[in-house]
Amino acid sequence: MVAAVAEILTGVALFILAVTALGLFRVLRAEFAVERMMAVQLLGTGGAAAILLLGAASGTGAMSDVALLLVLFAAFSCSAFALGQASPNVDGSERPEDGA
Amino acid sequence: MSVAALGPATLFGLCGAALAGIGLFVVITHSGLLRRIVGFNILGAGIFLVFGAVARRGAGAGFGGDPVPQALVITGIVVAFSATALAVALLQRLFDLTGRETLEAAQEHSPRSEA
Amino acid sequence: MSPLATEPAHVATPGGVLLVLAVMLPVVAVLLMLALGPRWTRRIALATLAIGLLVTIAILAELLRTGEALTYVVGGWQPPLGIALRADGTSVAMLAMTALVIAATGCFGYAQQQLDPATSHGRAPTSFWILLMAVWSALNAIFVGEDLFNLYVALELLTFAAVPLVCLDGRAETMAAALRYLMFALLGSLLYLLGTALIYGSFGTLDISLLSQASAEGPVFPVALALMIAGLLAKAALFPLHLWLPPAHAGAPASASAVLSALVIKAPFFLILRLVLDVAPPQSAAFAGQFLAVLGAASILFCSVMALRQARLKLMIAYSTVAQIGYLFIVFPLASGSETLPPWGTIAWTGGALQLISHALAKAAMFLAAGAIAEAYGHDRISDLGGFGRALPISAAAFGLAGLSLMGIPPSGGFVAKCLLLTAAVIGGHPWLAATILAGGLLAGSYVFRVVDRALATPAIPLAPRKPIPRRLELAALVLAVAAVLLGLVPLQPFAFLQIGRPDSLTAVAP
Amino acid sequence: MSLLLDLALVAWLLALALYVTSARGDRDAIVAFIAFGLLLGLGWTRIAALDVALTEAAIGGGVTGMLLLRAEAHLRKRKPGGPSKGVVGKAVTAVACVMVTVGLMLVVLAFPSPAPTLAPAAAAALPATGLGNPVTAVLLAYRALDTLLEKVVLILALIGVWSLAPDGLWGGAPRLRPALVPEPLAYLAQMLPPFGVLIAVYMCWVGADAPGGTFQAGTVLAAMWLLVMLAGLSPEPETRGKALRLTLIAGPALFVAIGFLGFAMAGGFLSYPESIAKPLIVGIEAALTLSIAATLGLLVAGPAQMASGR
Amino acid sequence: MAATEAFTLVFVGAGAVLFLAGTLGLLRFPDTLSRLHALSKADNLGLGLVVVGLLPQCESVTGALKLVCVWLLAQLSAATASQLIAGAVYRRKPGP
Repeated sequence: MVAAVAEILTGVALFILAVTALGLFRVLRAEFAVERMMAVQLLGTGGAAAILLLGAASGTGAMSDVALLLVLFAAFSCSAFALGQASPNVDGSERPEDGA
Repeated sequence: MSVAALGPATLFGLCGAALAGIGLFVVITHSGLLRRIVGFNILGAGIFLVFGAVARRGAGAGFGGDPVPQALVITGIVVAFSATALAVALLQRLFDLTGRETLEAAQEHSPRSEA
Repeated sequence: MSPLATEPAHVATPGGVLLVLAVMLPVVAVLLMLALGPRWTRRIALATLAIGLLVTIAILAELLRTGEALTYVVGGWQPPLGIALRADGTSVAMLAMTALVIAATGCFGYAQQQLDPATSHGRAPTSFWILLMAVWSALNAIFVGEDLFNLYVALELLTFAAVPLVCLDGRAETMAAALRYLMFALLGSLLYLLGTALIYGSFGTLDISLLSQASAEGPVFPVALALMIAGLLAKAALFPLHLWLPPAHAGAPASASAVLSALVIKAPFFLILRLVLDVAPPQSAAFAGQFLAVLGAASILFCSVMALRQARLKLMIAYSTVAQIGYLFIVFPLASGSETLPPWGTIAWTGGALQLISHALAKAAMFLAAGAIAEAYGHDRISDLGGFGRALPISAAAFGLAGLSLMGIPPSGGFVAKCLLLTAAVIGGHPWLAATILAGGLLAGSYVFRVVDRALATPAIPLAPRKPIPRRLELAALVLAVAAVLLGLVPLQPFAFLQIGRPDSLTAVAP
Repeated sequence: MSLLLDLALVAWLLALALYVTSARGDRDAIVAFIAFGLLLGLGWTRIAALDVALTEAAIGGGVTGMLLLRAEAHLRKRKPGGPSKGVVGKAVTAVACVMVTVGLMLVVLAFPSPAPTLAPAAAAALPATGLGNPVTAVLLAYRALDTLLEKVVLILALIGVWSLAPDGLWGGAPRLRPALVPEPLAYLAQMLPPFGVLIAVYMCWVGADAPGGTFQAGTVLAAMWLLVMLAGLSPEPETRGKALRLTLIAGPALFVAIGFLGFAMAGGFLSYPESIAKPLIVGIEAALTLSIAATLGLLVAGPAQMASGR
Repeated sequence: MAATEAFTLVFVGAGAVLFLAGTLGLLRFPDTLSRLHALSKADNLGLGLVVVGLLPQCESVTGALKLVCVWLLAQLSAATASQLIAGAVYRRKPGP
């Protein structure tokens, strides 16, 4: 690949990261706790895009594996969070040994 | 040292040093044990990054980095995870038994009402 | 730059295989116990204890036969790329001490569990055996390790085995104690790991013997060593980082306390010893030695007084542990050695090693005796134990004999140890250390006599045990206490066994 | 441009870490920590450590986050606001931590140049292992003892966690499934695991020659298993179960067994005969992947919370 | 060669613009649900465009397959995760 293209791809990766960062800090200051979990979703997508671009720029095929895991685990953590959030009444019933 | 002379290795090494300081700060200043556990993880991440800087500096023989420290970091990450799991389990049990999630208030807190 | 030696740094010796067995045997036991379930746990543990003792004896015999250190290069990969295991005289002494204490504790645990057969396949007994085996493996790995990162993994193994031991009985206060212990231990591990990273960054190796040959310049090496030693101090519970120890060791079940107090905290000390004497450049070592000695002296004085003020027997013994650990740290300036005499040729080295071993034996004996007492009376408040010597003569005797060693009264291993240390302090011109040793002995005498006095008291209403205590439960403590006393037969001079395989004696052979 | 990207990444990592110190609630701190873990995965790719990047994204951003979030949900009914350090105490600590940081930075800048490295030695020894990925060679050949002991550490942590169960529940099953499973979660738990298993198999297989390997594959499998259990599609296993325990020890046991076979087949403990080194290592990795998956999953699941059925 | 690279740059650039649009939506929209909507739609489309743009750069079929896989996974996770979050928001405050 031409060096200039690689440079441009790196630049785009930087741009996407910066934009994602902007969104991230907006989300982390959100009033609803749930909304903050969007941060992880945001980072999964933006991070994966950045990694793919960087991988293409450096010609490292294995980078897409990292992107794969990033997306996968972003989804995973998100579900964990939404779960604890979705049913606040669960907490009590989650500890059967409580009364023992 | 000018910024231009900063390679990624040194840059991430410095980042690791800063993260270690931040992690230490969390561990010391927060009394909530869950936050402390998060602090330990950040401290660990900083230390691993210092290791990573060492690995990157040792690039050679066709490898992008010295594989030995990289392997040590992988081992370290797994060990750190098991430490976190053990600490979290202890904390949950402590909470179930006493309703506490700090160590400092050990004396003055009375056990949670068992109702 | 890189200390890559042209000739291999480690040459495997025929007996080296035994070191692998010493580390791996308990690991195999852990895996088997997990696979076969609670019904088999105790049988596997007892079999492993027997085989492990044999392995230790074989190591001892091999060392005495060849007169040089046992070495093994794992997988044939030479350091710095691979990992070596090595046991010199001092390491083998540690291995033997560990095997003895673990075996005695195992016997105690076995006897105690037979008192209550209904729960003997339950949570606490099963976990105890698995954790005991893991502690053994970790200790052996630490005593024979040559690679700093391998030692890190072994230290973590030790921590993860020791922390659940603390809260095995599931009470809330032991949970808090275990958590505090875990926090200190984690901080210690991370500092140690950071030091390891820095050392690898500047030398490209983590092998202790390669590092000892490396030339050290610049600030990285001292900083790395300081970080590692600080981390290990948190694990060894030296004053002022001892806060976690008394509740943790006092709250654990007696057999667990014995292992924790006698052995587990010796592992970080052993590593500090190796770092200061084998790895650190001489100036750093001298400075570190002074610093550690000050902390050690403070530990002796402060924690002996604290021990004196405790109302509960196990807390008293736990504080005594911190005080006795202090003696180990005042060895550093006393054993600094000279041009002609390496540190391990000094009487202070022998004194320190004897103190380590005799304390391990005596402290395990004390905790086991305290365990028998608590089993008999259901509590361990010292003031309410008047006359327990009548009901539990063996435990009382074990406690008294172990006390002799702690106080440093002849004939006992503790006496020889403290006498050697005192002599070294006087000869070396350290009057304050000498005074501290004497004061520590007096304070130890006071707190031991408090208990012995209760044992011999004749209260108006004779103290009746809650349930009969079988003799075999008490025997383990007595065996350990007698062993601690027998150590006193070692002659008052540098002990040649502890110098086998130390670096300078090697170069003396092959110039 | 690359340098700019690295600088931005570092700044972002530090900002997230600082957010963890200042966040009001623990949950916000944990969310920031998960984001931090994912981002750190990206950071590791910048210093050419793809194996570590995979591990960090999987463990730092994935399972650790899950573990902490579950704990936070468990502790949610706590009394608000524990005693915290005063302003003066915080300032003193901050100064001390800044000093630590500056000291460490100076040390990092003082590393010798040229840097000492074992990369040539690792490369030279690589043919004897038959592997292409030097990190896997370090983990499973040169420093196999570390990896073996670390597996024992994992298992031991699990035994420690299990030993925290109340006496009556010991041997029973942990509890992950909430009373109410949201519809989308059930959907995700059906759709994601096929992908996950595929990725795990790929990671484990490719790990011999390219970035990846048993840790990463095991963590992915663990995450998928956790997801399935969370959605209630598969029951939480009883910790006394025979099959479960055999899965837990299979990897380490095979590792130890092949290690001892080294006495007969090759030079000694944990050495592999050169001709079959690669198949042996891949076999160990496959078994370890299953064991790691089971161990990590159960570590997140925690101690038993439901009495044993038998 | 030049054609494929032009293709890549166009698509990647379009993807970057979509990421920007998503973030702008996040910053400007008033309520949680529309923010969520803006975010998941725009970011996924952005990632999709980036993937399409990078496909010609792949050296092997497996590499291309992995890229597509990343996008599929992102689709799946965005769909479910945003539903999960939305559901939680909905339960929190009755009426959007």
